[in-house]
Amino acid sequence: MKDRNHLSRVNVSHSATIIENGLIDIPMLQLLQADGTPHKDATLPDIDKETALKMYNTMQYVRVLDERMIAAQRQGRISFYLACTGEEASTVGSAAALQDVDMIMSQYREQGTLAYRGYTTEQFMNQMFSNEKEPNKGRQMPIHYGAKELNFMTISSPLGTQIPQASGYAYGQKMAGQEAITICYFGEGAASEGDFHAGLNMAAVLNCPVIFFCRNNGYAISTPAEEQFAGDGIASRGLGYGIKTIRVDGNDIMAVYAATQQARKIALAENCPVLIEAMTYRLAAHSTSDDPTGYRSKDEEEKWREKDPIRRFASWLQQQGWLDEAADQAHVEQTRQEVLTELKRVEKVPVCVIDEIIEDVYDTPPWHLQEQLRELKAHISKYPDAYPKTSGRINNG
Amino acid sequence: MKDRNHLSRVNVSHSATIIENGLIDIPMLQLLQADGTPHKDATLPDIDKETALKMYNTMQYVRVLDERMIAAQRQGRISFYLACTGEEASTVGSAAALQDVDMIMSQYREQGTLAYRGYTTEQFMNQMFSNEKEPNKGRQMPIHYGAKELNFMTISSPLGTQIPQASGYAYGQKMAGQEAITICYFGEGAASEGDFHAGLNMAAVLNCPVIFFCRNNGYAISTPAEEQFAGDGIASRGLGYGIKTIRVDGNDIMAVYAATQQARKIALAENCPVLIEAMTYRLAAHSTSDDPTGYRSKDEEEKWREKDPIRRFASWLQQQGWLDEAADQAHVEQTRQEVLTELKRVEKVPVCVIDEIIEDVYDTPPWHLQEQLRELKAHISKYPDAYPKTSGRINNG
Amino acid sequence: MAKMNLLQAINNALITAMTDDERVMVFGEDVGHFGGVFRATSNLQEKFGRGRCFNTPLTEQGIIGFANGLASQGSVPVAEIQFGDYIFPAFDQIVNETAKWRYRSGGQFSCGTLTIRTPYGGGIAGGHYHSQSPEAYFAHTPGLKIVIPRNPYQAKGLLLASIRDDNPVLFMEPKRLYRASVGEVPEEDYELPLGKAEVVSEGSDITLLAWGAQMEIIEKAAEMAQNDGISCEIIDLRSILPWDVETVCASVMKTGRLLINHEAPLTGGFASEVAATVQERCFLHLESPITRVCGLDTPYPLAHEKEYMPDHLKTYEAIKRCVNF
Amino acid sequence: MAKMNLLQAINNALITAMTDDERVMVFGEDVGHFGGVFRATSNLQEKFGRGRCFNTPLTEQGIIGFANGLASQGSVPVAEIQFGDYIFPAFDQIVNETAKWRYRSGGQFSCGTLTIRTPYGGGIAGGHYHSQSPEAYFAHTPGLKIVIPRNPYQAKGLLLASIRDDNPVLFMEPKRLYRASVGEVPEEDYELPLGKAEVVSEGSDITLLAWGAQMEIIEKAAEMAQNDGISCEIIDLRSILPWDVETVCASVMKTGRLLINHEAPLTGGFASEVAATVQERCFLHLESPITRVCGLDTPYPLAHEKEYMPDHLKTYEAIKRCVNF
Ligand SMILES: Cc1ncc(C[n+]2csc(CCOP(=O)(O)OP(=O)(O)O)c2C)c(N)n1
Ligand SMILES: Cc1ncc(C[n+]2csc(CCOP(=O)(O)OP(=O)(O)O)c2C)c(N)n1
Ligand SMILES: [Mg+2]
Ligand SMILES: [Mg+2]
Repeated sequence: MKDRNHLSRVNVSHSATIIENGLIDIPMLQLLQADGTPHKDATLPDIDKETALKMYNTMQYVRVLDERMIAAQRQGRISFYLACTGEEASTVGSAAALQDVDMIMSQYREQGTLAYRGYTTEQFMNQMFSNEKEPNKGRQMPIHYGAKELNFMTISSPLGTQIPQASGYAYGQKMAGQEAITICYFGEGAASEGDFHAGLNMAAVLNCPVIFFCRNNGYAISTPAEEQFAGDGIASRGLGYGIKTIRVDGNDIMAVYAATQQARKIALAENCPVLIEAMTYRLAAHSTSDDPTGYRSKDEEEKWREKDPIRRFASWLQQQGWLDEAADQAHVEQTRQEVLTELKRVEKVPVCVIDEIIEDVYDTPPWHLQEQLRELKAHISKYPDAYPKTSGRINNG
Repeated sequence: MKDRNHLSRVNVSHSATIIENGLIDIPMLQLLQADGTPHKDATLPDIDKETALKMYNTMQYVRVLDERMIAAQRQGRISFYLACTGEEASTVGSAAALQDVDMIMSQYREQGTLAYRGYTTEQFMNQMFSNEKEPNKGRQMPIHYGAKELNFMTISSPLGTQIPQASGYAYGQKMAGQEAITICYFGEGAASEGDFHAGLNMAAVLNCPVIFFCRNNGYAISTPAEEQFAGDGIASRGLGYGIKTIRVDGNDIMAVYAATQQARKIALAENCPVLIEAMTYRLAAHSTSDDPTGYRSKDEEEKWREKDPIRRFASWLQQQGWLDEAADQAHVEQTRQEVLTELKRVEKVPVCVIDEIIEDVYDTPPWHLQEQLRELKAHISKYPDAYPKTSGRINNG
Repeated sequence: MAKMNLLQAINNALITAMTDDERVMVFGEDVGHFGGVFRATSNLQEKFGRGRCFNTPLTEQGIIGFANGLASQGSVPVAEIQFGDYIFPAFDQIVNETAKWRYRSGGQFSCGTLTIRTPYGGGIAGGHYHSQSPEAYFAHTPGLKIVIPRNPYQAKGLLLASIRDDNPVLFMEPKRLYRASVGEVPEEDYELPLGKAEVVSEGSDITLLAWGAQMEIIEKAAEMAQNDGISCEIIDLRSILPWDVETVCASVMKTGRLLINHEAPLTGGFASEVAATVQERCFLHLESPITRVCGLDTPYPLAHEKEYMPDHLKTYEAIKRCVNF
Repeated sequence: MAKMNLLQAINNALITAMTDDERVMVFGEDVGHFGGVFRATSNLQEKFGRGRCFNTPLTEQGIIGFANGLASQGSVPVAEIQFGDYIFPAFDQIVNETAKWRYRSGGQFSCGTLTIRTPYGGGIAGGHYHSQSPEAYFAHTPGLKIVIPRNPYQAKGLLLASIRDDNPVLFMEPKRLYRASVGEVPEEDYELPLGKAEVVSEGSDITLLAWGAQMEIIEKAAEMAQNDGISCEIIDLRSILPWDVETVCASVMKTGRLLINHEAPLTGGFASEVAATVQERCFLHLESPITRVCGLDTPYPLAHEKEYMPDHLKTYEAIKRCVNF
């Protein structure tokens, strides 16, 4: 047995040194200025026109989707929605830096990531309407997306649970010898959960190739960041876990893209976690159930609206001569139409047949679930009007 | 509503800075050299002879207690024991820096703290023998001490739970306007629990006057610190929470005393938590159920035995001319005797009468517990030989 | 008396308790300035200051750990868990700590002053994680009390009693009644007893037992049954732990039949405890098997919520099966 | 065949599983180099490398969170929780995540490959926090399987079946039998069925049902009863979830009487589910109330452990009360 020495890294001092806030200053990577011009001393990541436009168009897509779905919720067509507005650069920019083989484990505000992976409007609508075409079979509330073929893990509402899970997933990828990593998204609020601590510490100790991507958007529902933590954001915790950490301007898609590319490279090459803290702002209400006027000022929101990540990237693209304003307008218009059309079409798709209620609890339904289903079907058949969503398609065979 | 800006502290940089291990170097406060001589540039805390000797004698007391109780466990007289050996400076030195009004919430290896507060040999024995004289009524295993009159919270086995509890306790002290703090002890292993994260973060945000005292003794049972975390010990986490943090040589009682005094002053004056990481080593087995030869070398242990905290303090006391070797020897001998005498006396004290089995579940036993007790007593009366500890004192009244 | 909905009754009870005893403190996620996502703690911070009503960081295990320590110190914490579905990260703090604190210390210390409030239950299109009814998970834990009100009047009286009871209480609020249930609530201070069921209406053929939001369901089913000439005795259990065996058994001795309804899945739900106890104590009086009308043994599904629920129709059918056994 | 104690049988099963399928990984606190505090994982790290058998940091919620992710990726995690008493920090990960993963994703993803091993139960002077039997806390959770062996032969066969079953399994090991229970165990690979109870011995007057370490207790009580001329049918439930209603009910139909014994506290224990179900399905066959012989409704006390336990004497007395009802 080799001797262990947990003091080997420690230096001795003879007067008490208090380690405290301000001791290190964690800078925030920003490549594009507010007007879209690169900072003079900044080196932009290599990016071709096609990728840049795909990123831009995805941002626009998500912005439009959010607007439409909030409207649909107001009209009572869907029960719930939760917007990404203001955080498109964080979600799309990080997605663009990944490979399709990488697993995405997200919190719930990352539809930009999902759209970039190729989730279609029809898929979004199916999920939002909880219908039978939805692979998750309509079992969860709107916005709990999941798509196995896109390596996008089905979202779960309990906050923070995906963090240690991502460490485990990444460990499995490593053990299976895959050239792939896991990215795990979460908010600065969720980072207060015990699971955050467990997940980051385990990833560091067990050398898991995972990117922890924290969207620090200033709020957890009504709770401002200053009532969430007293340290220097989430980035300052990385040091405590011995995790390489990058803080980035979450409204600067070029910075997010560059940081995530670098993080992915490190995670794969060194088999280790990397923490990214993206500083951004939740421009929308927390969700359609929330009204932010109860806890923050319009003024504050306005200041952030001026930092709109889409506008900043648009300016840069214009400077490259890559953005055709007419095409952009057309794309936005077309997305609006597409969302509307799909929404109208999809809201007529029925929910799953009642037989699905007992599927996927176990790999196959045990006898007691079969019995419960039999009784339920008999009951629905007796009172078809009371269960209109399913009674029309009862198969008592 | 005032505008909030979670970016106000953040500086911008234009090339990615990776924050990583080694960026800050957290020094370890050490005042006495291995031979007990103060470092040249060190300022020792004010300490009078009486206090110093009380500290020294408590260290010796605990060392002897540990030896005797391990022996008693080997002889089958008690079921379990867990020694503080090697960590006397951390536990006694911190206790000496507190006031009696301060609440102590400990893990389980802090009998030094308890002895310093005035817990007597008889009390130790009562607890170890789970008898009716023990205020906890013998309901928990040996070493789960608790003494309300000493402001020492009853110990609970689940690790880390006391950490957020200590934040809450301290918050209550502050709200009640008490000039008192809470100290919370835990091992570097327990610091991996989610409760650690919750407790430290809450204390920082809610301004709780609490000292988090981590005994980093290199092991959690068989798990070495290097498989517990990848950062720079536990101290490096303080920064992430915005908590003032001091690392100290846990085998140097003067350093521990000075650091804890300072921490208490800060906690009270600023209504805030302070984190202390004491670097030390568990010289004994984890507990009497453990055999460390399975996971660490004698050699490694030997290296640490040379850093014996008692010997170091003895040397310093000698240098002050405060230590009378004969008196010291007599004290050790007298402690041995006292422990032996009390042990013999106390092992004859019976356990609580059976009526106590339903007390303290609620403030008063509800009817169903009364019914269960009645049935139990009737049953014991029917089979008195099968329940020898309680059948002799059944009162069916 | 004033007309209040269930949320207003809760808010009123909190104001009453905080006015009466300055050791009472209310905290949890978003409960401070904003007054909670359901607004149960509206205006408390304004009225009583940030020290006594505050936001916590987003950590349920931390909230209850903190509350445990605060309670053991002698303060009177009323901690909110935003949804019953999110109480599980605090399971260890509740089951291993809160509940055992007094016992393990021989009564030297306790968390007796703690009250944990949490909204529970379905029927609001909340799916998997905004619909669960976790009472049975806690009912296996000696040392805890569990209380569930069915309307605003009960809510105020039971919450005040819970806060003042010297035992830790898990107070579960049926969230689909938050705004739907409206009734007269005395403005003055009053308490309703813990551990006591309430016979809501008397009957002779079968006893129907439920709690919280399901009370409406069994009342509706009882009406339907009455049209068939079946007379139902309706009991609101109100306290799940310790529960009122005496009242329930007295009723079953009279009616000879028992139906229990709860939203949580059947297997291991609290109806099983009631059935097990009642069959033992009323064995010779039972004229038909004790029947449980409960959620299916699946997670709580969104699209099939209506089908999943143990509604009045399922209850009505079960009443008939019982009576015609 | 070889003589093994229960620990050796577990160790042997783990070696068998890891040899057979290289996706199997074993981890938890102290399970690596040291082989676990009970030595159930001895030599696995040596045999299979640090990648497949390793220590984790000390965090139960992390261990199960990590295991969930690993399972969803397609690996086959066998996670150890050092004591059943310390499983509660992982309650959220187990109840809200492990159990619901497949359902919420419509079967796209699952934690089916996960097995959680944990020692449980009392009788070892462990007091409050080294004695609990938490099976009922989990039995209210659709999506989980819960399995408990009673001897080395069962342990190996059931553990191998649990690891290979495509559903998450909580495998609870009666720790007071770890070294005390010794028996013949085949060295080759074999599995015993999940969800199936075992009729250990037939009888005609009363059915005795238990699981794990309490099997010894009911067997001893049955012997005593036999001297009084009472013939007991003895059943080992083996799987708590889903449980074998058919076998239990068939037995009760025959004997007309049922006694259930478990160590966990009475209220809300799994015996309540069994009693509730059996009284419904066997109503007309029951000749006396179903009886539960269980732990008291208190935390687990050290000094009064003997008195707390539902031992053979209490069981024997209850058998007589049942038969003479
Ligand atoms: C365990 C748990 N507790 C509470 C909630 C309720 N909840 C949903 S979102 C939210 C705020 C999350 O804030 P943050 O992590 O910062 O993400 P953001 O909404 O800002 O993107 C809360 C408290 C939950 N879903 N899960
Ligand atoms: C929640 C929980 N998990 C596991 C255990 C079992 N256990 C007891 S002590 C221990 C190691 C603790 O190590 P550390 O915190 O470093 O303290 P030390 O023993 O070194 O003083 C473990 C794993 C426990 N008591 N509680
Ligand atoms: Mg946020
Ligand atoms: Mg340690």
